[in-house]
Amino acid sequence: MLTSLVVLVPILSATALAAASPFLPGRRGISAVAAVAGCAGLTAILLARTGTYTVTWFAGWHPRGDAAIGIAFAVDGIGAGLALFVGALGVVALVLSARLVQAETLLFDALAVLFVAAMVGFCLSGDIFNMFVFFELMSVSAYILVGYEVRQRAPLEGSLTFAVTNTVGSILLLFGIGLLYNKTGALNLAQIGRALEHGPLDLGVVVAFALITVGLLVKAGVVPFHLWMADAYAVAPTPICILLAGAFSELGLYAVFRILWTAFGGAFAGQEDALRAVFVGAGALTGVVGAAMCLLQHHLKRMLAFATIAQVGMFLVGLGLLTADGTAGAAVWVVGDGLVKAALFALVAVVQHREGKVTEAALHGRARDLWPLGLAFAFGALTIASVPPTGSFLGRSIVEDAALKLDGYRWVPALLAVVTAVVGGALLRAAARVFAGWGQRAPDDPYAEDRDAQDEPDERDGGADRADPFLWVPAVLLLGAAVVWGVLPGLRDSVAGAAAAFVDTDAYAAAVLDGAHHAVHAPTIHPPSITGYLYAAGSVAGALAIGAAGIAGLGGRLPRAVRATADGARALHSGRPTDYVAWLAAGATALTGVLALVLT
Amino acid sequence: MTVLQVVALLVVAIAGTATVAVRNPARQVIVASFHGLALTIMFFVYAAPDVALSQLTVSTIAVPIMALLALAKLRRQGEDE
Amino acid sequence: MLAYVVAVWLLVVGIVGIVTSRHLVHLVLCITVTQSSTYVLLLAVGFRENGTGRAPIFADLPPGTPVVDPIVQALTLTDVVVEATVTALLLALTVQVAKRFGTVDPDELGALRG
Amino acid sequence: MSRLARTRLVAVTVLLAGLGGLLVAALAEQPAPDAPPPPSAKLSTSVVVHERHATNVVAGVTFDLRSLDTLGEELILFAAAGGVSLLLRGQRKEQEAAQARERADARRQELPAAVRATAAILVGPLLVFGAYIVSHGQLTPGGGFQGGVIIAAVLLLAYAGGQMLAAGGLDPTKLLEALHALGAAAFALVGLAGLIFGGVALVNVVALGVSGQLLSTGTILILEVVVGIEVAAAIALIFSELLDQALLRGS
Repeated sequence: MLTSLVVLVPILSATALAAASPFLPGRRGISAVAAVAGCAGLTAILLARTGTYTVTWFAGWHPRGDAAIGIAFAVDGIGAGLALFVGALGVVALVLSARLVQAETLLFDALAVLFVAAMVGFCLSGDIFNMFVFFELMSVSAYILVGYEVRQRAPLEGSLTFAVTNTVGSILLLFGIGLLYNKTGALNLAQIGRALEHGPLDLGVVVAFALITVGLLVKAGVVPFHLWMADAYAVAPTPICILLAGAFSELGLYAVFRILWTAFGGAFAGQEDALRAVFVGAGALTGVVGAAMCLLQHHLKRMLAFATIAQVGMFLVGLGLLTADGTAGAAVWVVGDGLVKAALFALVAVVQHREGKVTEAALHGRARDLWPLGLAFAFGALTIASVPPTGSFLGRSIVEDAALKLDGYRWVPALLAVVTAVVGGALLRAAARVFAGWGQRAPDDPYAEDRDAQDEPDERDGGADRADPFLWVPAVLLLGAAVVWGVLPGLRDSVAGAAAAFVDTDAYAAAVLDGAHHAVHAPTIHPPSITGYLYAAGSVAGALAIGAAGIAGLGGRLPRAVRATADGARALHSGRPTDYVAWLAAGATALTGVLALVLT
Repeated sequence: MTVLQVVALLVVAIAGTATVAVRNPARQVIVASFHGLALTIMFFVYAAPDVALSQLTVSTIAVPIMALLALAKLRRQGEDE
Repeated sequence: MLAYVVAVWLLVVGIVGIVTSRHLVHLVLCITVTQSSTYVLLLAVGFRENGTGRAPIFADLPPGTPVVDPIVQALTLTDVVVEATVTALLLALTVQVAKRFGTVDPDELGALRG
Repeated sequence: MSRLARTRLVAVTVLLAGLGGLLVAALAEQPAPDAPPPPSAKLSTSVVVHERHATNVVAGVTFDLRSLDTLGEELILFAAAGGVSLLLRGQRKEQEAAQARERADARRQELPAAVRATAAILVGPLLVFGAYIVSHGQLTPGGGFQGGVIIAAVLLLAYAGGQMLAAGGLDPTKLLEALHALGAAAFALVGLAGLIFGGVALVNVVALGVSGQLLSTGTILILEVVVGIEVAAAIALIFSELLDQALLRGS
């Protein structure tokens, strides 16, 4: 009952808002915030009441024998927790949108609420085609919300490339679902899992998995499917950026591993080493590319977009370790970083709202009078470099411990340290330039010539001297929440239990198809060790050093070859949807080929 | 597999290829409609009348009207400049 | 088997069309071709030659007659609708792009680069 | 073709040949075409026929067994129609919109009288036909979506024929906007009704009748009609927004 209300309440609110919109022009209220808050509240109750799994069959069609004919929401701790996180970010986003989005109708609110509802449904669903439907719903809402500022060039283009690449991605996803149905005759994840359990692991199964993974990784923004992401995230209205960067991309990863564990867990048993190498490799590549590109940016929101790509890579490393503790670490880290990123977006919005600009060069020293917010921004940057005791630090140290337990992955902690240090350093550099005016003015960006002119009316021009408390108070609260998340008592144990349920193929299938309760063995997760603190100290120091080097303008003195490589990498992010689809095809072929090679 | 199925599938493949190959958008709308009609016939042959009717309404009503209206707008734009 | 080959062919041809497109409306229609590959795949998956390949409609059939798989048809139905709506959205974006900066060539886009 | 496009064409063709080869190889080892259909397909068929009294099994699956998917699908349509009007209007002011509509009306008068007369004559019968398709989906092929698109096309025809002016002072676009939102809301409300009266969201809570008759299938028919309204209004809204654009010069 509760499970279905979690999606029905926001859906009904969104449609009601839209129905009222033609008759109440210009009316903005707290109704959208209330709708999302209600959804988040219901999700919180659902999470609290979910033991291991909660299964709800829509329209009452329980499985008969092993055949599921209806659609189930199969909720576990990770799914419900992620849904709650989406709801919470949704509340923040809608509160901020009261200041940041100039809406003449209620339609913006309606679409934002629908976007949240779709993401929540996606987290809870236990049926692969139903996941596809919610996936499309959240994508379609996102295309519109990204392009909301249609009067400017950049959002329109961002929306178009986003829509084109993601549509191709979802076609591949659906093609994979078709192949899988052909193999198993099932759409319910647990039923697919049972059907594949005993069958041979042949090319059909592997290719189906590969196509489904490609479709979802396009959403997650894993290299080389990430190209659309920076374009879209840099231009969306800030409240939507918070939802996109904090939750939307992460949902792509969530779904890959939800489907991997529940539907392919039996089929891939014994192949963990090969799969792990593929996923951790892709994650490492994404992290490195994202961090390097982040360092090269001077547009604050685009910088945060590439930071998101780097983080997605790190989360993929954590989940790709294919252990319960790696999954638990990634889950903690996703929430920790999502809160910080929301805060950083809100702080950027404070400055952008007042100055009407978003690049380092244009804002150089313009926000000196807002130095307390500069300190908050710097703290956020350090949190991304995982300064203790924040949630990002806790999550990262759990992932590190999980990697150190596996042979051949002892290099993972060093990688995480480097990537987080580079991202943190880039953000520190920006903070020092914008809020303190330190160092040289950033170079004018050759790739962003007309950007400032285009971005001028991006957010409503307040013209006020002081920072808008409506914007910075939520930002500070979010940073506080990121710290609290790292020291929340009992968090490690409950996340360990949820992660164990997430990766347990048999217990999931038993709960969904037989209604039986199997015990799940939760791993013991230790508090961060000395090594964890040392790595964190390393990346914080690295971030400070990179930030300082950036302010000093050392980037311009790097060897010519390095700069040429950087320019080449930037040129690949061409903003052309045709190029992006070509890269998508390349990535899809590569991933399918590699998986076919290593798994069959 | 019946002869009818083979023919329907081949027509779908050819019409799909033609839709991609025709570069003039106005003409392409017509070819795309034809591709939709070919799909409709294929769905009937594959015992899916519901899907066939949907495809028929989409490919002969919804998509052509939308595409032609969009093209009309683009042409007007061209005239104004 | 031919149906599967046709499905894969439509997928590949559609993507080639998208990548080489020089007009946004053309690109959108290429997406519809790519999308049609999934319809062909799903219906081919559901079709069975045993029995007679009857449609799952019992208006004139006695109950219990073997029919083809109705589930994939329901999925395809959903898919067709989704495709039509995405097409509408993409066309609206195209119209706006043309209006704001007078081009319909996807290769001339790129306000956001690097 | 530019050098850029040619490079891309070659690269993508090579890559996709590889992917296509893998896909065909993967499909080559699929179940034989005369294998029995999967158990869930057979079970769905018998459940729809015997427990839901629908003769069109696809409608039964769409509007009952997998009705949550259909709710999602309608919401996608709802979002897209809202999005199209949002994108195309570009947040222009109400006044501008009114002027634009006047100009559009003026242009419509330029249509040859014969065209308008034909349109007017066709409207009535086609509407009946659309409504028939919507309401008989649970028995024979067709249903809410197919009938809805037909009705939307008829509305466009009516608009072109100038009939809509007879609808009085009400702005037809506003009406469509409200109607498509209400259609989506009604679907969710049927789901909620199941939760309230049947304990499970989307479960059928209406008495079933004799198979083969119009009123035999409880919520399936209700949802067909709801979807018909939603689809007709949403598609008509998309049409009218695009038409507004096409009839306007410049801006």
